[in-house]
Amino acid sequence: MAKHHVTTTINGDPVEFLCTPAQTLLDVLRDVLYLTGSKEGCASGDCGACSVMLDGRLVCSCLVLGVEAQGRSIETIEGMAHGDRLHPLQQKFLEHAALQCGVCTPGFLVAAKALLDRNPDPTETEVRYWLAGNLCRCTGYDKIVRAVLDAAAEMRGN
Amino acid sequence: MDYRSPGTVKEAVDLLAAHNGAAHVLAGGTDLLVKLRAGVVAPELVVDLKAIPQLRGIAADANGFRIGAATSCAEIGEHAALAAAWPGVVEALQLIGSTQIQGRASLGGNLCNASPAADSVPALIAAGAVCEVAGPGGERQVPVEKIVTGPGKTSLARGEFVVGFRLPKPRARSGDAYLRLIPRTEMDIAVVGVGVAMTLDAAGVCTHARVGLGAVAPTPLLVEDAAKALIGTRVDAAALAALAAATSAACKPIDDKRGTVAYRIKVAGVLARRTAQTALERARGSTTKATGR
Amino acid sequence: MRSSRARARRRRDHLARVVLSGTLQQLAGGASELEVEARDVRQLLRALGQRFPELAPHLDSGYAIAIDGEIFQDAWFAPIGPDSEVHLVPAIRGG
Amino acid sequence: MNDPRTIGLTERKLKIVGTRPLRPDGVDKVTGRAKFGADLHVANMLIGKVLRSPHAHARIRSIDVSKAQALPGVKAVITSADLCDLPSEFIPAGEMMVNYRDMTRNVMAREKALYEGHAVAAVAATNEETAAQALKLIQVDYEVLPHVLDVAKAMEPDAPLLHEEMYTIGVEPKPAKPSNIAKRVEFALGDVAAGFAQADVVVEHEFTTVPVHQGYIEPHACLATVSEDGQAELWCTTQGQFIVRSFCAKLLGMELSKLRVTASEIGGGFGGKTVVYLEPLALALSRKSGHPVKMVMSRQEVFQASGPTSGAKIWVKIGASRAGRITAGEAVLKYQAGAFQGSPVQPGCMCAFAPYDLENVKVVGFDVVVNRPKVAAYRAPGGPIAEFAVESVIDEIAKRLGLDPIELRLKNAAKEGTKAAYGPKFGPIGLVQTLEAARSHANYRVPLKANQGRGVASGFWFNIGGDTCATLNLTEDGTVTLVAGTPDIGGSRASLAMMAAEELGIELEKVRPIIGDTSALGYNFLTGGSRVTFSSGMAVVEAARDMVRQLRERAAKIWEIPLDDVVWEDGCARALGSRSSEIKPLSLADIAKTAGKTGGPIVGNAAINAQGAGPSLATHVVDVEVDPETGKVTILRYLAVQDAGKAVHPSYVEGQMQGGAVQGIGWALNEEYIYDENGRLQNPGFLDYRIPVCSDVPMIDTVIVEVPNPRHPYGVRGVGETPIVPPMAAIANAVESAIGIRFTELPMSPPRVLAAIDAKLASQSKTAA
Repeated sequence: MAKHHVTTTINGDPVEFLCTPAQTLLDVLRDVLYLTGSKEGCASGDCGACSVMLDGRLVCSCLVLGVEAQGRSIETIEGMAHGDRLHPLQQKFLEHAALQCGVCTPGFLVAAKALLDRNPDPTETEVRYWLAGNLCRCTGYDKIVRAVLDAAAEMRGN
Repeated sequence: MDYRSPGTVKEAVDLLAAHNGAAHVLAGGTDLLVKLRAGVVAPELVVDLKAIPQLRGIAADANGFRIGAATSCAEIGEHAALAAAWPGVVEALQLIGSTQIQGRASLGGNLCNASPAADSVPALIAAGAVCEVAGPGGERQVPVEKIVTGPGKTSLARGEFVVGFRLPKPRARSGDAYLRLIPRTEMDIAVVGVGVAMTLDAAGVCTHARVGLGAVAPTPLLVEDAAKALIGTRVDAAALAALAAATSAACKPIDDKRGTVAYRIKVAGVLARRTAQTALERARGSTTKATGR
Repeated sequence: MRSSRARARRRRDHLARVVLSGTLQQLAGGASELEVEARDVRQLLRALGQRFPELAPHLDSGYAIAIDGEIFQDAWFAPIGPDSEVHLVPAIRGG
Repeated sequence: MNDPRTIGLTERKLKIVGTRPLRPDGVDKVTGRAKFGADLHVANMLIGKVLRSPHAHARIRSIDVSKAQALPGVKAVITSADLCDLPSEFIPAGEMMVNYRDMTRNVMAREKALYEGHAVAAVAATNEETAAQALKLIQVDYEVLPHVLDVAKAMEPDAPLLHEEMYTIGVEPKPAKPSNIAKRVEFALGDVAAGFAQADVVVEHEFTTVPVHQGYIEPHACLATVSEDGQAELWCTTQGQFIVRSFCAKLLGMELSKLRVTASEIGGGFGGKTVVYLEPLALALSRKSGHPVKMVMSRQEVFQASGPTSGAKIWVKIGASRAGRITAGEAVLKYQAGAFQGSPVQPGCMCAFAPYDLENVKVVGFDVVVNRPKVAAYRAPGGPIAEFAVESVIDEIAKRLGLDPIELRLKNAAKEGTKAAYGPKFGPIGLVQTLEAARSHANYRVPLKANQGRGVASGFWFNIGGDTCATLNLTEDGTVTLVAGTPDIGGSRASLAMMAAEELGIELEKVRPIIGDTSALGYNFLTGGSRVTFSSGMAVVEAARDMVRQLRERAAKIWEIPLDDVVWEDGCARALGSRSSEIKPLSLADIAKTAGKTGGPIVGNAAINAQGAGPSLATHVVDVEVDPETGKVTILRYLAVQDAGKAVHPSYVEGQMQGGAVQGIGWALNEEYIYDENGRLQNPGFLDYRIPVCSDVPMIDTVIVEVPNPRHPYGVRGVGETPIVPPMAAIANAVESAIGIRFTELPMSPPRVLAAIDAKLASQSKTAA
């Protein structure tokens, strides 16, 4: 299969890559650009571990073709911290022990950031339904939801 | 497999015609990419429709709304006027998959993937939505309930694709709602899905009703008998019981990994009643969100 | 209860009281309780193996040894007290 | 040999152990830098893929790989011929009893394909697309055989036979005919017949559970590199890099020291990553191709071909006096093992009545092979299934006697000195404390509305110790690197570093914990059996005390005073005796600076077989609401109470309790393997294999009880596995209290619940009419 040349923006930086039309955006991020923060848990859009932002929309990167990134803006977990400062969500996930194995954590953080960017004061129920597309098997979700609510409060505070 | 992203409907139609059935259209991709990965489909060419203006965005005018077939459900859900006019339709399309799926999934894809359990379709049927279809023979209008002909099969001719959806302006004292039964609270494919739309007269008698039913037959269904059970009544307990019975009667379900025949038949009636109650409240003017998801 | 004289005799010969049940009891010809001369686990296993040959293949690592309630796994030299009560407990795997 | 009793519990005021610091390895995990199994790429790397049997049971007559081999870009193709055939013998690998004849056949089918998804061949090619094409070019000549999935059917004499040479072990006299029953085990205490005779109330039920999967979000993945001189590197996601080394070396005929295995970050395991699937294949493909080979399972492969836990049929009968004293408990457990012997029926039998003080117990277990993937451990393997049945019947007994379910359990709870149903006397255990804490918790008094119910269940798991090594290296600036050998799934690097810092009297930030590969440490048994904080903790404490002894020796030499006059307190060597006032204490950094001059680098070491693991007991209380018109069960409130002995890092102890509870909720309500009539899995994906999502569950309330384990320096008990034991019975008991229907079959999915509600209404109307 002939490869396409794609120019796009990832975490604010211009990026070029070659990929076959069959490669998903997740395949490109991980196996072409070596951004392995986004994880493959199912490759069918059912686990959310590959969540990224595409033109400001939260999506599963396993259900987007790499060639569809042409001219679009992508944000991954690797872009969430700024310099040496973690994003409040990243800090609260650590403080609340909201992760154990951590393989679902990048997807949860990207999804939670997408939530707080549009709804700075969500209820517990709103957090739980927004994050229902991110599966976690270790934590039972309790500390994840608490970390998101705590981060929201802190971000509203300052 | 190759990939093209045409800028006009004509360009897309020509591309599809040139590949004589071996090309596949792409809108959100949340169904197509799963099939590609599983090897269920192996097209020579994927034609991405998202760069074509007619397939994007939502327009409101005097006689209703027009939704681009490739518009994401997340975007549609944010359209206040549409959500106010057709809360049931918006509810239904916002139940498709997860937040991440909502960021991509489109009404065109949800309909043309032709799953009997597609969430948006029963509500679109109840709302009386009509598709704008483009193809080698030009454009035509097709009521939503006429598109799906069986699991994975549609009435579209080779090289045709859905460009948009037209929703009428709701009559006064109208309300619609959608409910589905899934084992979990999110992420599942509907075991049963029911869309109800109704209009009341000044005295509170139901003058118009449409009932759409999903996941209980090879195709989504427009259930005339269920509508008849409501029309002419005050949608009281007796009418709701008749609605439930008519809805259950229309079911031709199968046993599968999601539910049994008996289960689907019974729950279809239960959901029809609950959905109709919410549609009724909306028609009477109280803006309640459908209970449960 | 055992008379003190019998217990004294047992202490001189350093006999441990071994309790068998279920499958092990069957492989040991139905004996549910027996006394074995052993100062540590390895001596115990060797003595049991000699007395009940069909028990031997299982004893190698299929069983942990509980000495007065404390469980030892693969611990040949764990000491067995003069009148300890010893149980053979099937080894547990982790999950 | 160091006598484990010397490092028992020492009471003293703690500064770090018991607090909730940030985990030292957390930042990499929240920024996406942490490297999991599939996150490694190396130059010249090939992609490996596996051809899997489409049949549940088929003889393999021949495999033709010539076309695949000829495909440009294909660098190696392997079949079972590339792995050693090994004799059937039980070899100890740590606490695991391994049959290498079965293992080599499970990793790659030899005579027969025994389940859908069973590996038959594998290829390595320059890219994924070519590898996938190559698989299609391999022609396998199958002779399809009748198959059996259900455990009861598999036990019938005329059932399709999986292994012509399998004779039931544990049956006297030795059976003449082979069968699918691999083993019979029995545990007995006292006289159950007599016990039942004394009982005023006797309840018995048959229960059925189906196979469920651990559901780890990270699929199996590895990257193997074998060089021409036979030295090999293996990077993989695993719960035990040392057992992977043992298994792979055996299957490939390699010397252990030639193979170095590095454990990547692991994306969940729960017992399912204590076996090998891809690792031996990647090594074989790399050895044959001369390239590094990367292999990653798809989610479908994880469901079809990894190791779910057993489906089972359980019969339980319990008798009790009117006063609520259990007089007899009997059970028969039939567990599926999947394609090869080795279901967790034995620990299941031992666990069944373990929480209770019974004089008369009899439990018989059968290990039965069926045409399903070989079962692997799943968190307290065998325990949840057995205790779901027992705790359900105990709830029925409480109802019959009109006793509060916690009262009945208190009347029979095992305590220190109780003779366990599986034999030995218990040391100190915390079941009574968990029951009392549950009873006094606010959740136990929340008023219930219509169609709502409350359920209680207790749970037990043994926990294990085992071979463990740890090393503490003192650096020149006085900070410490800690090397442990047990992969850290849920935060154990934090708890190990906390114990080291507490022992050395330094700040936690001064200790950098890492997980060593197989060349960095002596043999370590795997992460599993809830053993890490207990065993690696014990090794770290011993290594720290070894280091403290060396530090005191150096200080004694520097001060030229006897060793006995030097103590180690608050991170410093301090002099006792006459000259103590004039001698300035020496900190870790002080001693480290001159270590070279006082004798050389300072390294604390420990290599032990940790003994004395204490069981962890738990009691869960759950409130549910049942929608009578759709059969949907909603979890309203969930309380988990568990004895941790000592919670080194309470947040991660709570995390184990909450994670285990939600896995139990999934197991109780929606998770099941669904097969069609020709033995093919219908739901090999997260869409229709329904693990709980965030919006399905409430907050999981937790209470940690601490009954110290005297045989651990900090009183630690493993907590990882017990949390999954009580949920299924607690939920079944809650549903029964909500709608008066006793569910004895899992999962309690909406169709099943509604059918039972309708059946009950129909029978009520029949009797009323």
